[in-house]
Amino acid sequence: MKKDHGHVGKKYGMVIDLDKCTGCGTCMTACAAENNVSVRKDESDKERSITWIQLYQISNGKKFPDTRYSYFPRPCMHCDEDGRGGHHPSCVSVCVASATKLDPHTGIVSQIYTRCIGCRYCQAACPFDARYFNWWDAYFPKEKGLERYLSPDVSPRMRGVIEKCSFCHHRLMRAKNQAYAEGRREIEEHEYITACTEACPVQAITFGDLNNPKHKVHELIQLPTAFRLLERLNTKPKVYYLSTKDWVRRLADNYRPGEFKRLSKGS
Amino acid sequence: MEKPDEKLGEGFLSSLNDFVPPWLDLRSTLSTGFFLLAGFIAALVVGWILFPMILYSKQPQPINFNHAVHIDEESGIEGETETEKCLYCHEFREDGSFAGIPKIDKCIECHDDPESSIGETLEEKEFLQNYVAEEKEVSWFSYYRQPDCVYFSHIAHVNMGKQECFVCHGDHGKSEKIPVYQQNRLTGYSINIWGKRLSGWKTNTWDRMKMDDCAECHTKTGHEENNACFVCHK
Amino acid sequence: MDSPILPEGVKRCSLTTFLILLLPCFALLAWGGLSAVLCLWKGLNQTNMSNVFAFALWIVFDLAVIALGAGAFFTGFLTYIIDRKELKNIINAAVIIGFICYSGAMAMLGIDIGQPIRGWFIYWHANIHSMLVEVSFCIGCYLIVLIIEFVPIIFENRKLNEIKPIRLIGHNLHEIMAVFAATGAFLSFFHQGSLGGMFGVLYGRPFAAREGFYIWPWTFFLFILSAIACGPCFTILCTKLTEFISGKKLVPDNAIQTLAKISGWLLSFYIVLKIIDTLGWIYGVVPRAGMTFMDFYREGPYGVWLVVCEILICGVIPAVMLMIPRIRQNGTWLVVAGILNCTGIVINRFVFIVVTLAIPVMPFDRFWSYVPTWQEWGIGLAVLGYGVLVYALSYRYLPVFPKEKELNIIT
Amino acid sequence: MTPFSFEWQWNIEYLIFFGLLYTALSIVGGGLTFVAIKTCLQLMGFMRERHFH
Amino acid sequence: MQMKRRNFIKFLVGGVAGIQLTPLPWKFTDDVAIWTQNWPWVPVPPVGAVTKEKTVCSLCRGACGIEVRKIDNRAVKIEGRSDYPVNPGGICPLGMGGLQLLYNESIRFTSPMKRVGPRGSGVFMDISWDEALDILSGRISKLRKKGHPEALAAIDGNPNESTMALMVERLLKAVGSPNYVSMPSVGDTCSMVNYLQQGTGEMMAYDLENADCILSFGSGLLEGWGSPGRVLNAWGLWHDAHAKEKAVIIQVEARASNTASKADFWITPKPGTEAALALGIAHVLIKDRLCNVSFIENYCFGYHDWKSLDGQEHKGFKSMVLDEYSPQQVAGITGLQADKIKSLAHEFGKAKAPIAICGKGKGSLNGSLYEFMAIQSLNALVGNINKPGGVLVHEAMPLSDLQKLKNDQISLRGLKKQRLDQAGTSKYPFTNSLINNFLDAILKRHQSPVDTLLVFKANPVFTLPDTTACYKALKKIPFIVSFSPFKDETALMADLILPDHTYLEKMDDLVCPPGLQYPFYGLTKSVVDPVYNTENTGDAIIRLAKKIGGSVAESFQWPEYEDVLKTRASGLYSNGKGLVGYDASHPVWKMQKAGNRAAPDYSTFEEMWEAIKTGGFWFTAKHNYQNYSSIFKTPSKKFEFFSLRIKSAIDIAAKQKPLKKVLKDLGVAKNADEACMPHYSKDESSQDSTEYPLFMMPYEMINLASEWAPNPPFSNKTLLDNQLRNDESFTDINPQTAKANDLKQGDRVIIKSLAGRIKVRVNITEGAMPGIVYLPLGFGHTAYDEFLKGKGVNPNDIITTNRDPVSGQIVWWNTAVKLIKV
Repeated sequence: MKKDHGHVGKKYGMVIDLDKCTGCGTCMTACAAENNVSVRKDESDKERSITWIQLYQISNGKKFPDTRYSYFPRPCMHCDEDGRGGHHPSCVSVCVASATKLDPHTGIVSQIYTRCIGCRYCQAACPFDARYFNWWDAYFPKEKGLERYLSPDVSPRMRGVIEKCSFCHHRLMRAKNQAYAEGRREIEEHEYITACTEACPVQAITFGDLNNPKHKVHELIQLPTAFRLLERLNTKPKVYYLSTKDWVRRLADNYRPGEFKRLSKGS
Repeated sequence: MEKPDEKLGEGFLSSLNDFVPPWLDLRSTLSTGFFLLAGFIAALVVGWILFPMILYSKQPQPINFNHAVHIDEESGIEGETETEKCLYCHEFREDGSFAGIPKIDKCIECHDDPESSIGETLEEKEFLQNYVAEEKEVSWFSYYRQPDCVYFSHIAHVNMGKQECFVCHGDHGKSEKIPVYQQNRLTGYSINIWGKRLSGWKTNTWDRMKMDDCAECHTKTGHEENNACFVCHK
Repeated sequence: MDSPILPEGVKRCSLTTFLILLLPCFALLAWGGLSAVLCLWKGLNQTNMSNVFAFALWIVFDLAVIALGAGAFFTGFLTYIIDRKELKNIINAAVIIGFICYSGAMAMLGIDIGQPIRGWFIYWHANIHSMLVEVSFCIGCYLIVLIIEFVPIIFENRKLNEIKPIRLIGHNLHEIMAVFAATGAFLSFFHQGSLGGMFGVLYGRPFAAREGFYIWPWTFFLFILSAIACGPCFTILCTKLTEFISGKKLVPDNAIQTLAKISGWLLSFYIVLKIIDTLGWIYGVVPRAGMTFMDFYREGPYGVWLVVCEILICGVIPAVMLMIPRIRQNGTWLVVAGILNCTGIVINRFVFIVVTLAIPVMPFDRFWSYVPTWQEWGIGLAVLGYGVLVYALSYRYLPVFPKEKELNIIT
Repeated sequence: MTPFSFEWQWNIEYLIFFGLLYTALSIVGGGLTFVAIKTCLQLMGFMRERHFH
Repeated sequence: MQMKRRNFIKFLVGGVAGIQLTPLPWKFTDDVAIWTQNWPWVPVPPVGAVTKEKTVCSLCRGACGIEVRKIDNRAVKIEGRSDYPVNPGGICPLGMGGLQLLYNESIRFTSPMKRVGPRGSGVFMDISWDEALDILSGRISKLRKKGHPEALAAIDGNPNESTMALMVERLLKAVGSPNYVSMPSVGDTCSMVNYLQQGTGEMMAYDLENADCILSFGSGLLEGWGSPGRVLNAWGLWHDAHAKEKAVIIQVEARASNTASKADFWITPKPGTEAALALGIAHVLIKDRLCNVSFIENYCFGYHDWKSLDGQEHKGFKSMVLDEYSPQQVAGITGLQADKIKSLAHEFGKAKAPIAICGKGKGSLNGSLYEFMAIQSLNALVGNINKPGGVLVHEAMPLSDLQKLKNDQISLRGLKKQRLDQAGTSKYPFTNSLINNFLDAILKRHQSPVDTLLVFKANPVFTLPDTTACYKALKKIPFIVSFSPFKDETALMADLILPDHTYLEKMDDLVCPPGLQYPFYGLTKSVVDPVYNTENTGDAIIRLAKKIGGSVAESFQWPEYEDVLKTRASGLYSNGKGLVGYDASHPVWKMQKAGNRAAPDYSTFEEMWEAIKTGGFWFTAKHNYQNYSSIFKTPSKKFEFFSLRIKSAIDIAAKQKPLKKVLKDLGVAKNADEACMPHYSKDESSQDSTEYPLFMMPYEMINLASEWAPNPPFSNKTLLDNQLRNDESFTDINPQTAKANDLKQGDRVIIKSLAGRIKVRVNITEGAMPGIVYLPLGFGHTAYDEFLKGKGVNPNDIITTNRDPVSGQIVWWNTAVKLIKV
């Protein structure tokens, strides 16, 4: 983490409480609406549909009536530099045209559509499948007039480029603008949250500066129930999950037999 | 093949031959040189003159706007600094966003009576008649609109960075006549963003407003952190 | 009909026969051309690539073709730097094959990227940490070198050679060819290695990932080795095929044997290292990622047979065959060994690309399958068509094989 | 990318990477220039052409 | 020749060299790259001033608060709002996608239209509003002239309490037709239960946030039940890591829905046996003394056996439950283990504030009367009625009545005619309207008794069980008028379209969202100028009435619809308890529990109305807890386990026909006493088990709109590809069922019932009960655009509609089916 004028830089991150998450999909809808994500006729083609935050349904694999489903909402993990080997996020280090970068001042991994040449190397590098390629041009047919709801905060993408969750970076810029208008340089915790955080009707998502002890996320990631996806790959995601359920936690990483440590005595 | 002037040239050449070493084939060298040079010059003409002419479309603004009159010390908008005067019309909204070219409502704040003009120009009368009276928006062309992928926060530069307007906009604010709007047919960029000086040389900060120019200024003024991609891209 | 432009003193079939023989190539090119137009016009939705299979058939073709094209730089290296004189008889063929492979690969990459018009961003806005940037720079530069190496051969065409400036340029280029060959060798060396690194650095993909020493220099050299082990073999295969089709002997045996021998030793060296690498991967990278070897070979069509096929059948066996002089001196066995060798490397590239992406890393994710569309095949095969066409044209009109006249005296 | 680009960083990685790249390009470029000049000179007769074969 | 070519080549070489020294190649390369960055066909959203407008979402009855972010006059995003009582910040995915319904021109009517193509073809012609209203008023006037005003009918999807529903009903009454039919909803069943057991026909008011044990009988708390924003927020509260005491959630459902999966306990009785389970729990509560004895003894009727005035002995709830619903007996019915029922009852009975809630799925479809009564009886047994964290009992919303109707002779004669659906007759004594009977009546007669049908905010051709019957009935009606803003299936069958605004363009009220524990009045407003030439149906009705003239016009004297809303809302003002402002740090459920003392935050009606118009809501947090002696308005003035109203309905009917026939007409399988109490009886349809061995259960999802409003395309992103793949939807079946039918994952299969057949693909999941075939509601549209049309199948197509006893409403949750492998 970079020191910036004597104080620790910001590191925006997200905590998602999986026990609270109900799999309703509001985060996905809010995200798509906020970020001008194109909707195509066939969104069931999950290999090609674009969902910056995606809900993965998981199951405990037991027989009826002991089956349980749960969900992993998966935004971009905004992986960090690795303290050990000095990796950049796996996608950043491979990008040929510097179209995706880690901003050391916010911890946010950017994706610049107008810079991207569409080689998809970053997609290959991302173990979370958080990166989406525009296989088609944005679908806003004139006769539908659907382009009328597009927000000017996020530029619609052309085909042939990668897009992904930006932690609603434009909301940070919006909050900063507001602060500047009020003569402040710094923004408050609540002024910058992502669209999914705001939309989640069960308040399962918390967003803030992981480095700032006053922010709620800072406290949440200390909990014993906090964990990250594929932690052992050492990509250092800035998205944390909370769950008390062992079967859910076990699905967060590839564990070898006997390796998984249970949190509770029950299943 | 046998043209008279070529014969003439041949005579000239043969006379020249006396002055050059015998192993130099003057005739073929000169003719080669001639065609190479002809191609070379033709290319320069095409590249420097024809190409820009074709590349840019010209659209006159719907009506002239005299910036100079509006910020005139005596009769124009009041304000202590130039920036303040600019901001009178090109204002910030409450949320810190920049309103850009003012809407007709802003004009009507002063030009409230279509019947009586403030100045004496014909243009103003025309404006009052065609736009103020009908409360119709003027369809201005914006010289400085960045492409859609760019996020530019005026307030960060003007209020926080204390930048003067002319740094990016030059003396546009003092002009009496607004120039013809020139748009790149391929990119849709205004010539003011990139194209005024095709050579690429830049003498003024406002000659070009491409990414490198923004970054150059950020670096120079010690705001390198603002060269992070997402700061200006959306 | 076109006899004035045919090389001197060699026999060629009639132009009509030649064109008829090339008809399949034109068909492939037409197919590929249509596919390319569709992909460029409508976008990559014409393919069956997806967010899961970001890299697919084309990249497999690319990597395979670049590995097979390694014969050019390696033969060049042997000819001009190590000064193996006998290889002068095959270097032209190697250069042409190299040129075909690299230009084909570049063309395919141009269609493969989503925004071809912005392709130059790789060079202008390079991210030097990306292996693909290194690869692109090197391939780009090396393609220039290959063109420079190819041009003198073209200029040796009977008719062109009559024109003085062209003849002079050709001669002068030829004179300093060692400089270009050295540069080419250097560039190729890097990008062949970087191609391996390209996948080795994907630390989010345990199937391909290597760590520390295993990326540099290990995987790097492994890829170089594999490329130079199969490149010469591919050159041999191509000349053998030409000889078969033309019914003539074109290259003296000693050139072929030198290449085959070197190829054999390199392959055996490579295979030993590859086996060590695989073991290191099984007991190092894979458990660290929380997976087991079998996790990668369970899904869909990707069984352990791939490993057996790549390392044993198409690795160890051809290596042994090529090392034993008696076997490699037998024309048929030489060809068999060459085919096995090349197949092994192609499988290796396929596995590195497709299996890497096909195996889901998140435990709750699932396996997806991928079948290329006709557009993808079209473009892939068009490179084949293009290659055969360029190679055939070169053979017909250029003195590709300097010894052809000598070995086939027209009576 | 050139050292004049704002994305350029003055660090060892850039120097090595682009150093090698530009070296390779200059060698190739130099070679071509050499051939071009030589050919021109030969054509104009300043230099004798060597004959092969 | 040779020379010329060579010179040309030299010229070219010079040119190529020269061009490098001009900007052309470099700028061109750069510019084409920039061209790809600004492709003219990629939309560029215009910039402008950002404003935010607060309003209420009325896509469902939930009335969640929303804030619409606008750029100039363009709505760009819908967000939840936190300064609003019902849902503090969150909304459901459908509400989030609302702008796709506002701005999607291909699914909206852009102007009044009349049909020109064949029916259902969707070929219409634009006409003016005046012309459209003239056509309709002419038609109605003609009917009135002919003396058949009752041939005008209306199908209304507006909630019963809403002003729009009153307007429509008023229009029909003013014209002289009794045939006002509303779309069935869970509210019908709930208010009937409350009418029978508590004496007031109000909605259920569950104080969920203060409860500590939720026993949900199939209510899809996470599937969009109630006000989704509110219930999901409550779910978050229950599961908050910081909460001292977490609520226990028990889900009774035969499918691993999200609610079931996320609940603390998941109980899986056979579908249709929930009433038995509830009574089994009651048995344990009674037997193990987990009841609130003082409440039962003092404020309940019919618990013990009793003797009526005529001296007849009647069985009470207690002895019925103890006799017939022991855990073992219930286990036999439900397929659950007796121990599980016992432990479940203990979990419920020992909680401090347990609530048993009813309403299957989203709770948009009607429920079963006796099942709901049984569930409500559980709340009474534990005495958790009108207590914090319990089921609250409210008086009716204090909305003013509209001025009295003016009826002329024609209308009076028309109103005397019997309703086509027989609602309110001795067969269905407590039901207001029965749409299936209404449709049956049309189908049965040679000529349709309905000449002109008006359809408001409803899409029966899609949402009603047994869509085929509905389609046929509608086809018989000579003239259909749709007021839908959307090109829905029913609208496509219409002859005349009078398009309403969408919810973001109009002002309308939303009264008492289902399940909410306090009286609430929400008001939507026009957050954007109407995008098309549409008109608020309220205004259209007023104009129509004026065009009809006479007493009809006199009944609609308001200048515009807002005046009607104001008239109604004036009652809120005189009630004197409400608030129009809200502070998120004091949620209503806390205020209510703490005994809110806040005085109204307005002083005049106009002030209140303006505040409602800007804020969008009025509510009251004052509640009179317990107060049992006066809240029950039943004949016994108590909570009735034994409904005296059912008894008197039976008694009255029995005077004309034999008791057996009376019971049979009501659909009751048990004796007269049990007919007055919640009970379980085996469903008729479950008998044909050889031909149709499986049951089909339709289910609802929170991210798939299954009611009148269409699904916003954004939601398609949230659907899993084992729910919809390409254009095919899936049925969830258990591996056992799959094995028995020789089916593999993804196989195509035909599901056949007596009503029809549909083709789907198979999703094999352990989340499905063996023997049940699950189908999601909301797929299978034949109208709208490519985002919806032809995607999946509509389970309503194959539902065989049985009738629920007494209420006569549709039983949609157990259709016998079989699977045929394709």
